[in-house]
Amino acid sequence: MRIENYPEIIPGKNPFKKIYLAIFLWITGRAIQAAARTDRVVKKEFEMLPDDFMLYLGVSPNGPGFVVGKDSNGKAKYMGAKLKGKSITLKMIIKNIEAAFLVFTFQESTAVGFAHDRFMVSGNLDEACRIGRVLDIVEIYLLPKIITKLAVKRYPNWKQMSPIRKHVGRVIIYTRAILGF
Amino acid sequence: MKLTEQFKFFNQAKIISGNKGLNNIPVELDDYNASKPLIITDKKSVEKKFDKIFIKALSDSNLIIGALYGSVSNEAKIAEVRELVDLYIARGCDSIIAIGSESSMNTAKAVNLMLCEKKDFLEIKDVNQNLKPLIGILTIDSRDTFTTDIVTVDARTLQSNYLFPNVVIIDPRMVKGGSEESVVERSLLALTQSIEAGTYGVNNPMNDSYIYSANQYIYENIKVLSKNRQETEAAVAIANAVYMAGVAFSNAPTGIAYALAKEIHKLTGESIGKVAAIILPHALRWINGKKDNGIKDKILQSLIGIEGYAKTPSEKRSIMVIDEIENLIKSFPKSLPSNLKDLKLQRYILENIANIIPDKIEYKITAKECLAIIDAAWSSEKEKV
Amino acid sequence: MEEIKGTSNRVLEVDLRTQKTKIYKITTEERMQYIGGKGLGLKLFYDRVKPGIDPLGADNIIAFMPGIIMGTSAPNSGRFDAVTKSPLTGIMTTSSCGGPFGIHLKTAGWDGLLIKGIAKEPTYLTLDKDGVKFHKADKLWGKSAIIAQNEISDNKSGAVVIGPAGEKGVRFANIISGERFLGRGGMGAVFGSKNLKAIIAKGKFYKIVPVDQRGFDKIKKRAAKNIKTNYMTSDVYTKYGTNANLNGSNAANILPIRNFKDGQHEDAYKLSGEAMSNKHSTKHHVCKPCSILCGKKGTFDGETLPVPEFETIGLMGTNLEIFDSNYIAKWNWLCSNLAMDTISTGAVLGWVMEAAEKGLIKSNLKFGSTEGVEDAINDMVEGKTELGRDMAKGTRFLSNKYGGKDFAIQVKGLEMAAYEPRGAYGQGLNYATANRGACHLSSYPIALEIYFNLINPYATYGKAHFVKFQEDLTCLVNSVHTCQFTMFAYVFESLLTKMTPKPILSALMTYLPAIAIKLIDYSVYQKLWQTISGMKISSAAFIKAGERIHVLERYMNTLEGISKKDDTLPDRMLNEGRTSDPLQRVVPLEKMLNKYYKLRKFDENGIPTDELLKKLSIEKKA
Amino acid sequence: MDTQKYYEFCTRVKTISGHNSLEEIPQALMDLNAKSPMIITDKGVSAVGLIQLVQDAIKKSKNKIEIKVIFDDVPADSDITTVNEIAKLYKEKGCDSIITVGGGSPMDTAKGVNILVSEDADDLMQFTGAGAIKRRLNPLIAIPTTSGTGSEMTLVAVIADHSKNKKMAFTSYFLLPDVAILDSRMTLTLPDFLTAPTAMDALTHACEAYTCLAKNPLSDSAALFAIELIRDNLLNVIKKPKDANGRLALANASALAGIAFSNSMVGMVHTIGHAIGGVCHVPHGVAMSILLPYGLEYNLHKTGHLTGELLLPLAGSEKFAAIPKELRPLKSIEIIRQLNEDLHKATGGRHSRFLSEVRNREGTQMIPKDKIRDIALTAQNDGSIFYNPEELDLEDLIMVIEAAWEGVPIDRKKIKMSKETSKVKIKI
Repeated sequence: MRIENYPEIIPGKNPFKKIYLAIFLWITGRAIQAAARTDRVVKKEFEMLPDDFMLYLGVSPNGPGFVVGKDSNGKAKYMGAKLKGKSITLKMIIKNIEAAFLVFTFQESTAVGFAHDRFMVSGNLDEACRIGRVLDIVEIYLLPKIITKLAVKRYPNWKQMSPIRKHVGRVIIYTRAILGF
Repeated sequence: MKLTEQFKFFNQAKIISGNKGLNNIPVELDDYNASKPLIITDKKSVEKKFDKIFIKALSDSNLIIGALYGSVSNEAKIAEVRELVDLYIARGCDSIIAIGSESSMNTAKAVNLMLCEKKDFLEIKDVNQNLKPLIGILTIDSRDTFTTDIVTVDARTLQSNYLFPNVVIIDPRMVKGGSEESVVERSLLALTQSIEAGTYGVNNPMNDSYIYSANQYIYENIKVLSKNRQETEAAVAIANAVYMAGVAFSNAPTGIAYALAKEIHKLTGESIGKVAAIILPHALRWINGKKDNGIKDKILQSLIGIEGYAKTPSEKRSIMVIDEIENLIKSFPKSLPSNLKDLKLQRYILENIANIIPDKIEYKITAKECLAIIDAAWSSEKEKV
Repeated sequence: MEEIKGTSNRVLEVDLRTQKTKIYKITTEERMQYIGGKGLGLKLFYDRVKPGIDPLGADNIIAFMPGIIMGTSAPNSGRFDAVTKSPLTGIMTTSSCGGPFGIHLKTAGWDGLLIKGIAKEPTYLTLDKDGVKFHKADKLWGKSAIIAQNEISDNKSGAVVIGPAGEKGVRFANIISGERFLGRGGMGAVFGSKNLKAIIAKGKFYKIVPVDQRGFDKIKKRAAKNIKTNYMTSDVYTKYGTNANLNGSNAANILPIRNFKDGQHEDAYKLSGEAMSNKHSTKHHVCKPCSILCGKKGTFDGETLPVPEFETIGLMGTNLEIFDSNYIAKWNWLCSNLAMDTISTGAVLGWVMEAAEKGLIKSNLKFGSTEGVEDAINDMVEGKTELGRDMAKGTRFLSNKYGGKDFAIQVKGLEMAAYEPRGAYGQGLNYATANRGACHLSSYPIALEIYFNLINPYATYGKAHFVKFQEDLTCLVNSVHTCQFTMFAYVFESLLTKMTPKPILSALMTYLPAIAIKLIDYSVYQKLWQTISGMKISSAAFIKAGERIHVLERYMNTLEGISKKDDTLPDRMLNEGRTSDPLQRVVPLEKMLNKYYKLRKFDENGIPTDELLKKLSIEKKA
Repeated sequence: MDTQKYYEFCTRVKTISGHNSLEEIPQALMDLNAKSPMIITDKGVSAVGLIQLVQDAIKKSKNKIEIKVIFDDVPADSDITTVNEIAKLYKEKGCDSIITVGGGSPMDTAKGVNILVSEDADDLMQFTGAGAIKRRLNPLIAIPTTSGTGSEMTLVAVIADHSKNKKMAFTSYFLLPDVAILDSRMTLTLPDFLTAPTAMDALTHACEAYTCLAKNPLSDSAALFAIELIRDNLLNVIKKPKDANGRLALANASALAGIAFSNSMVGMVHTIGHAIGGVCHVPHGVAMSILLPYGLEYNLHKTGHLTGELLLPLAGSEKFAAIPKELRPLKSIEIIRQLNEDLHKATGGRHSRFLSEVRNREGTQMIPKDKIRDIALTAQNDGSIFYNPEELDLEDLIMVIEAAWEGVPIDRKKIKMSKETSKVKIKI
């Protein structure tokens, strides 16, 4: 056997999926910040989190992802896409791009994603639960019902979240997410 | 349920099964701090472009494939193993991934052994240490020992707990396709392994849970998949059954149908799966007459489901198992004859094999009894056993 | 002396256990369909023996079948055929031999002799026009085949005799007749299993006369002329014997070296027919009657010994990297005395050397070393060591037991002859499809690929056509029964072939193989058969008979479980490149094989279709 | 059997089961190239002489195995300081392996110790979460003494840091013990009021594994076997505590249930159970036995068909066949409730049937009604909530806990149902 007949192989890249995920996660990250300042439930969940709370939600091994944490005022803040230099208290990492694509294109709901072991969570589990609930609410705001229904276990009925709160909230959160305030 | 008083169970192989399963490889390797695997696969897999699918699934990871060796043929051979050890070292690999056929996995295991034991494969007598991370990727060509704790290279066989692969991956992209015949043969081989593991073995609930899941998967999916090899769910299910049967097989004594089939395969080249399946009901009929053993009626549940099982009176359950298997075998007239005669095996070879089997298995059987089982399978006459 | 016009059609059937005999009359239909020799032998076997029997058991039959031209004055008419189920391969084996047994059997009035059953004690038979007599062989048992033959036979009779190898059941033991052998597939072991040491036929009771004497004389003349004018049959083989192949094979990178690891060696020329003829002053030593004269004798270390044939040189010489002809001649002589096949013996030695080198077994045999070889050959017969007893079962058995299947150079259990298929793909297809295993005599595409340089050895196109055609034709040659070398003469010296310029012939054969085959003239065989038997057979019916014989044998094998899985080559030929080939080519078998099945009308699993069997009037067995 | 679209399953634990399997420890250690084990256990275990059994088994062997040190002081609420202390001891005494004997607490502690000593680290914090451990740890043999937690089969260790009031979870396949020894002698002395809830804990693992989101074919099989073993043996063992075969069967059931739930995760029964444990310090098994029927009941519209299938191992094939498909889910729940009743009777009332009935040794009620809201709030943040088939918000949790407190079935009208996925219609 000639060793040179069996060269090293560096697997390729999949830019399309990566770009989609980067955009999706960028919006979601900023929407969490916006929702925490708009929706009272999300606000309350954030209040319950410890002061040094810092979440990274991303894709293994090289991203994309986002960091959301509490700023010095204790308010939720989107802190960019990079992990580096931040002391993360809760890491939620999806094992690979394909899995992330399944979850963030709602082919698998978040709960199913968990059931399918797509996530690796490090950190305090009760923080993860809070963030789980926050993400559900953010998705309800961001996405039309028909899509969100794929992502969450139970879509809230009007008693739990009135249409007014939902639609007004949606406009505000979108605006804030994109403008970043 | 009665437990046997003493038993052991071990399965090192983690299974990842389902959509995009392959894409988990980087994370799995990372668990072992590994990032540069040597890939060992065979010509058939390369022809079917499984190597390409595999490489694509690793995109956007930090893995480097140390080398992809795609020339393993039908049998693992010592010369190739030695060369691959050199390749592994030259490239500074830290893990091994085997894709496809038995021979790929056997080669991979042997390479792993040589690397860790630091001596030639032929000089290794037993294994007492953890080996390098080894991942097995099942394809439509994987069967028999792909997921077991056994390695066979050049007629030399070793068994050790350390020889299970660490991770076994079943991904729909790799397990669809092939011919009806290969589906039947692969599935029925797994069925033989699992049913025999649950029959000759002790009452071991750990192993039984693999056995019953395997049976159930095979029984529910073999017909669907043999008709349409592109049926994703059925294909994944059968591959799962291959894995489960392999584990069950590793944790139980070898059964008679399997032992006979393996020997017949060695001498005639006939597929183990086909021969084993034809012999299975006759071997079961024989063991069912034994005082100390018999077919556990629970096997029936795994074959025909809870409802049918519950409806069958308990004294009829073991006989029903045999009938069910016989009916199953008959449902593939194109791929599988119902007796050894129609398989065109030579009587004189079978007679010779009957004489050597008693020394090869743990369960007590005489050459005469072996021959009686072969006789029954020869013409599929029930009364002979 | 009484005359037999054409054929006697009488077959003597002998049961060794009951010592009873009966006579079977060959019907006209059988004669028309199966021609004679090998074809008829297979048909008689097929009608009498169930599939699945033990080749070494009482049910196996060994048939001796002289051809239709045996006893006439046609050139190369001295050959007869034997048919049995092989203990080495477990499937049919047929063998052609130029020894004196054939002519005596025929002129004793028999067109066939079938032996079945097991004698209660070591026995030999004498045969004449009235049948057989049984004799105790306890004094012959254990003796060398050559010595035993000399003791019981003289030049007024013809014998078939086994040596110690056959007695001990060496699965590639063979049978001697005169100085020629029924070589392959272990017929000697079948004799041994039947407690039969020898059969001595005493003939010359009848004169064999062609029915159409005038027509016969005419075609005989043409045949003789073709042989005389053909370069291969009149010059090359006559001068140097079969070893004439060696230099050409070496140059073409198809000579087995180091258990088929390579195809070329710088020292190989030392073993060529040319070199040997000088070194050992070789002389003719041949089948009778023959005009090609390929057999040779020579002086080796002062001893006069037969010159090893090309296959022996290949397997016991170059393939073991031994280039000293004295040793090879001695081992050849040893094998002759023990009566065992030199090809399989050599292949077993080669496997053992490689397995030892790789550590799979322990043995002192080494490539390039003559040390221990003689002992190993004796051990195969005596069975003193476990390895010795295992070696006696052939390379397939060895590799099943010890590993090393990839370098067990055998197909269907029969060890490969001395042509390396990675340098001649057609030959690869031949090895894979040949009925008795990796046999070089089933078809001989190597001649077109290498020796005549007519088709590209490294192409797959057309190979299936030539293999199929040659298989059918060879069946005819072995059934009319004459020497396969006559194919060079009769086919290539035909007017059309000879007059076509070589580049055109080559192009035709490469690109339009089906048409090229249609143009091939095999009428010499057909006319010989017609004039002797007095029966009319069309050219199409004649070649169809060849096809019938081949397909019947295939069908018989498929009843024993042979199918596509067995039509393969050793892993080495399919997967390993050779150092002597910078392009690292391997045989692209699958492609040729599928084409071949289509041409043959076999199904995709290599089984003759019902349609084909019907077309050839082969009755199916349940 | 449904083909799970995607699943992962791993049980890398060598299981040795039998009445004399302690005797296999020396060989097991040899196979792992270890000779100097440390034993980690708690006072309860050593007090009843179980450690002596282990020591005897090791002494009997010809192999040169020396128990370097026995640490038998793992507290019930073991935390990081205990782990650090034991790790120090391990290093000082030159141990090369751990044998842990006991229930969940010694096992979690041992896993924590094993991380520290194998990684040669001082700070456990750096290994929290998933995938932080990157190498095989030193040999660890687990010998359970309660047939309930199934910790010998799980890859998780939960270790508290009391100073920071935090619970840290460590998950890694390397945390799976190398060997689990199931020996009937180890549970023979367990009193009935502990046997019952621990076995019910195992039953809960199995039932939840079978009905929750991450179920897979292998966890299913293991779960069904576990249930069957419990059905056939639990009441017998309560009545005849010295029944070694029954004890061994329960130990196997617990291990099987451990295999099942560690590969499929659990749902709301654990969500609430953990919270009750956290808020009111109720033993885990007690909460499990009470809550199990409620969990199944709440999820009926999602996984009723699966609950129905549980009837086979719960009731046996004859009864199963006799009951029509659509009645089976409720029948399963009924049988579990009945089992609690039976256990209540068999233990002379020491096995609790509903939350208000749970009392501590002094006889005071452990779960006052006013704690329900706290429990629900805590439950919301338990990780297992992810794996429950139906969503549970605060209101839902309170509703379920109230019903379990009273000991009445859930009023199904109060359940806010998302899309029904159960394959059988549930008749109410």
